[in-house]
Amino acid sequence: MKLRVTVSLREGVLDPQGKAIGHALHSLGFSEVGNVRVSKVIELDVSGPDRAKAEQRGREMAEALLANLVIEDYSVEVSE
Amino acid sequence: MKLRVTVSLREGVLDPQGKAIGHALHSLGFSEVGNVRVSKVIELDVSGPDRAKAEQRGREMAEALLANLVIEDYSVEVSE
Amino acid sequence: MSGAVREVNESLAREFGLTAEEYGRVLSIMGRTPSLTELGVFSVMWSEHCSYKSSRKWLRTLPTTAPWVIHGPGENAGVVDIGQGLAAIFKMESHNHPSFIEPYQGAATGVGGILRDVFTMGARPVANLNALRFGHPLSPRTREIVDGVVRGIGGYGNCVGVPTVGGEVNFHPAYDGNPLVNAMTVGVARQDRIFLSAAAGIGNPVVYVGSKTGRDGIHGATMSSAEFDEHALSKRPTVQVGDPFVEKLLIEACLELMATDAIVAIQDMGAAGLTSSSVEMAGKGGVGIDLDLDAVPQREPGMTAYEMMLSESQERMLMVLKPERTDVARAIFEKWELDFAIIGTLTDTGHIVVRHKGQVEADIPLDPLADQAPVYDRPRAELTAPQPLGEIYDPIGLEESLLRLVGTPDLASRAWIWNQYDSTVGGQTVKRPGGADAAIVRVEDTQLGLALTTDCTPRYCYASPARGGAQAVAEAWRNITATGAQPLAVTDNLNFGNPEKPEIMAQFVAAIEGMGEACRALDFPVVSGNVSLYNETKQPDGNAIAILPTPAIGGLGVLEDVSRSVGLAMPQSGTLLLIGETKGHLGQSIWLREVLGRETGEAPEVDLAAEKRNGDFVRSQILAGNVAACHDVADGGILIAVAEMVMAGSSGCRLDVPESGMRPEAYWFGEDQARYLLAVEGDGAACAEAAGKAGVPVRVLASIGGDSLVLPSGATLSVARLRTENEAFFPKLMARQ
Amino acid sequence: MKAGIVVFPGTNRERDMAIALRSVTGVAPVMLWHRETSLPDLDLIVLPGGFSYGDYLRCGAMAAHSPLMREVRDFASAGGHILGVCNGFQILTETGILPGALLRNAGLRFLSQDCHLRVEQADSPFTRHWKKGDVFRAPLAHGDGNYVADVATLDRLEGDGRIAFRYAGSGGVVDAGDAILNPNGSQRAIAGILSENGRVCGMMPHPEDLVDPLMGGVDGRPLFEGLMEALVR
Ligand SMILES: Nc1ncnc2c1ncn2[C@@H]1O[C@H](COP(=O)(O)OP(=O)(O)O)[C@@H](O)[C@H]1O
Ligand SMILES: [Mg+2]
Repeated sequence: MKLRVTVSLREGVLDPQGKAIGHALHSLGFSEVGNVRVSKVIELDVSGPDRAKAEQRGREMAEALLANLVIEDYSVEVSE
Repeated sequence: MKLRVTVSLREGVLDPQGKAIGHALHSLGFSEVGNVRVSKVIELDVSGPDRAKAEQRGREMAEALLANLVIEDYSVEVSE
Repeated sequence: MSGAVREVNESLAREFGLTAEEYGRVLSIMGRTPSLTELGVFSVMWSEHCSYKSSRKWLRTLPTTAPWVIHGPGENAGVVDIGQGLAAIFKMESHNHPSFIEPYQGAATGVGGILRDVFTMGARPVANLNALRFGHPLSPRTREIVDGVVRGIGGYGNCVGVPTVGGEVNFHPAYDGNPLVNAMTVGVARQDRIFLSAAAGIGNPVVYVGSKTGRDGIHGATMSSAEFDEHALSKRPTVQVGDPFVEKLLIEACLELMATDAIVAIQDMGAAGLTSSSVEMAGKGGVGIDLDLDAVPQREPGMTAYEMMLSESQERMLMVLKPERTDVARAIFEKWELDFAIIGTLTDTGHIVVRHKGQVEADIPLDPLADQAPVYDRPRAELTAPQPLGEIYDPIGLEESLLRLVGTPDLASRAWIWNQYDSTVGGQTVKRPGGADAAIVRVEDTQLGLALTTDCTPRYCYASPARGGAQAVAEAWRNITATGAQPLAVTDNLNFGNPEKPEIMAQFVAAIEGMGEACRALDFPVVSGNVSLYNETKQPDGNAIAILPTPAIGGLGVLEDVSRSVGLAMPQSGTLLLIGETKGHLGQSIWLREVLGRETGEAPEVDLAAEKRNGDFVRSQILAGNVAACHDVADGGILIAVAEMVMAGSSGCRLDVPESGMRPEAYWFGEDQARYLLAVEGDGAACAEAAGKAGVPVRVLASIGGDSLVLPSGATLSVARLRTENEAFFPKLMARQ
Repeated sequence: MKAGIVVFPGTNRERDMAIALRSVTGVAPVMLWHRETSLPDLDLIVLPGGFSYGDYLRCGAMAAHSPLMREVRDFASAGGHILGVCNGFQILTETGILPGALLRNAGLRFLSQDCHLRVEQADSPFTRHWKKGDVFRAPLAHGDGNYVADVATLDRLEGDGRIAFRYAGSGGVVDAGDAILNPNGSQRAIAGILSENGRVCGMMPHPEDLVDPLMGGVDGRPLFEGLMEALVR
């Protein structure tokens, strides 16, 4: 099974990366670009039989390590 | 419209961050975790009428700036 | 009032941190119920952080002047004359609470804030230091906090390109729930190009530059209420995120503008952002100020006046410009791709008037806001004496003690930390971390050197706050002296618990008295600083435990000829001399704690006359070229100091047996003050004779050479063995999950 | 020798580089702002260290698109000499002037320490004052210095003698698998490489920060002395 944990900055938290990328895209002529946000996706191969359980474990991993809940939110998807 | 450009290290390029996360998850007791890969997701608000065009521009942004094709692959999704 | 769904009354004022009495004062100043924004302004300006209401009375007792002091406390940072028309500008500031909540960003924004205090005065920042106190190494969050704080300091400092050259680290359970992150920045400016914050010139434009304003860190302490304005405030982040890239641009843009004559006054937006910067600039200049918040660059839609006035978004500055020069300024900030907005003007009203969307959101008379700010003389308890020292015995012997001590958290090699800090950027770092008792940075294009250090021994301060305060100053002075530099001035960061507790207030006052005494005796005035109170950890039983009293001292000294400075690495040959008197003081020593497991006894005595005499002698010997290496004797006593020299120089020595009748552990690990080790050529007779003439106690301690430290017993410890013990702690701590 | 140093927003070692060049050549280099669209007459262009654009996307990625980089590329094609150090090396790989890429350090931490470099190719304008096999010390200070390229590229670099420097022990031992000897995990312990014509050099460590005995040594000087000799006219 594959877990996909997406970790992004909470709304309202400054995203210096996104800001800089937006700026760079503008100077390259991509003038249609507005707000840019950068997130991280962590894809994990996991063994185990059951989707619900895997998702639950994914949440536990996010809370324990993958996301910094003070400034980040996360979401978990299971596939395969 | 929203563009979502996912940039990940190419297969075969060692991902030290993924390795470290896998290691840390193991020591936290998540023994079911196998391979771990970390990617970047760049979400862009873009103006413009048409999905196909937006996707095309997304590819251009990826090739021009967002991904380094020597080591990275990318994919583009459009939503809304 | 837009955004305000809560009624302004005494209960809201208390939520904002004002007392009933203080709120009464607000009512009498305003002559009416204040608006929400006005209440916000009062509450932050009268907060402990901005008003120094518990500490002001005592800070005033510190010596702050000397012929070389150009600006003492009261400006963004202290300014001292370093010769050749140049000035060193420096300050230290805490970011303790944010670093506990979010270690990386808390520490990073701490570095960003102190950098701004320094370059806002016209200085190019040339060095950063950091004084860190963490909880017990085995406490649950310590590892994570150490990791985040170190990454954060490096992440910010490395990116802005200011070398991080020094600092200090302690571990103690008293910091478990409240680590201390004190950051210091030192900059250099021309004396005729120093910028102050007093606004002047009615009608002059007030200009905002840097990053956009978001809802970062608004009123963290007081904002528990999501009901305040449901949609806008529900997800209020109180953690500020730093953007060191923008800070770097801001430094360059400000320095470029400062080379013109456009600036009348300038001030960084630090704590309480737009509020404190505008109120302070206008207040200092005795003028009024009108702000138009519609012009403020905003990162998020729908921000209220209250939010904008209290936002602590990072990397922003406020300036008053000469009206005819605004275009020059705008062009510079546009070149650096930074926001630039005229957001107000100076007035003759003596009020701060804040407009937003066509409404007056605040109108406050500035004089009473400043003059009637509360000042407290808080009650103090009698200080309790430390526990008696107790019986001394040595269960393990010198060799085993030495190996244990060099590996203990408070003495272990800090290389794991400083190897994450860029210490060479700028190309002026003469002594990097670990190379000397104080870091040495050359002033570019001159032969001048700055000697920089931070010092405090919290366990002494806890046992005896007055001695501890004096010792912190004395050690900073000694560390500077040990490089050959002339100590000039200090900045401080006074970290204490809750001042409303009489025993904490007593610690605070005693520590300041000790500091003041040492500063006077050593001609080492305080030119800037910061106070951080309420550093306590809530226990499960509801009680709060205070940190150890931690008056961190940042010291600055100068060398006229930086090539004369010495480090602490043991040379290949010669003689090691001990300067200063050894009485074998084991109270509060590291040996006592690590070997007998006790934190008992008095802190060591600080004899300021001996400090001065011994230090002046050591400096004169260094400047005369008679000294190959010098190291002060501090934590862990003589044997630790010797081992540190041996490890730094990869060169050993054979210790002479002491003639004193003292217990060996007291002699070798006692922490008497005012002592130095000098490595000199040959048999050291000339230096010893000079010491005798100067009335300075001196004895030959060791002959230098070989690749081992040979103890009086004949036991031999190789450099490699010592290093292995010394370097193990941090990697092991950080490898643990 | 006329040298120019390109300054991007966020560059922070341009002053170090200027000091090093001036101290060796006696001539102050010119500073070139990234937005300029033409180059003055130059013998050497230096891309210095720092955090161009905060290095927020990938190190050097945004700087690679600066207007002046177009000129720098043309300068390279025309046979000009370019030195890229640290962020400058990253920018050179991002523009494709040099092959490969620089990833996060294997240990995932910023590294600031002295390292030793072994000279692998002494026949270049950058290395001519050393002999092959010489070892010198240089400070390094980076978070992303882990050199990677595909095997074919690595083999080609090796075969063509385009590896300028490798990380080594103070005695010259190279061991790419040893975290101490090869601190950032670079493939084949590569610390610096040359372009096909040998006139462009990219390297991670900072020879410019070790050109003055006061700062702890002069190990970095031969690079600049060699360049001055090669580019004198
Ligand atoms: N402990 C102290 N000793 C001496 N001066 C201090 C101390 N604490 C604060 N100051 C001075 O009081 C002024 C205001 O301090 P602070 O509010 O921390 O400055 P900022 O507005 O830059 O954050 C500064 O000039 C500072 O140097
Ligand atoms: Mg300030």
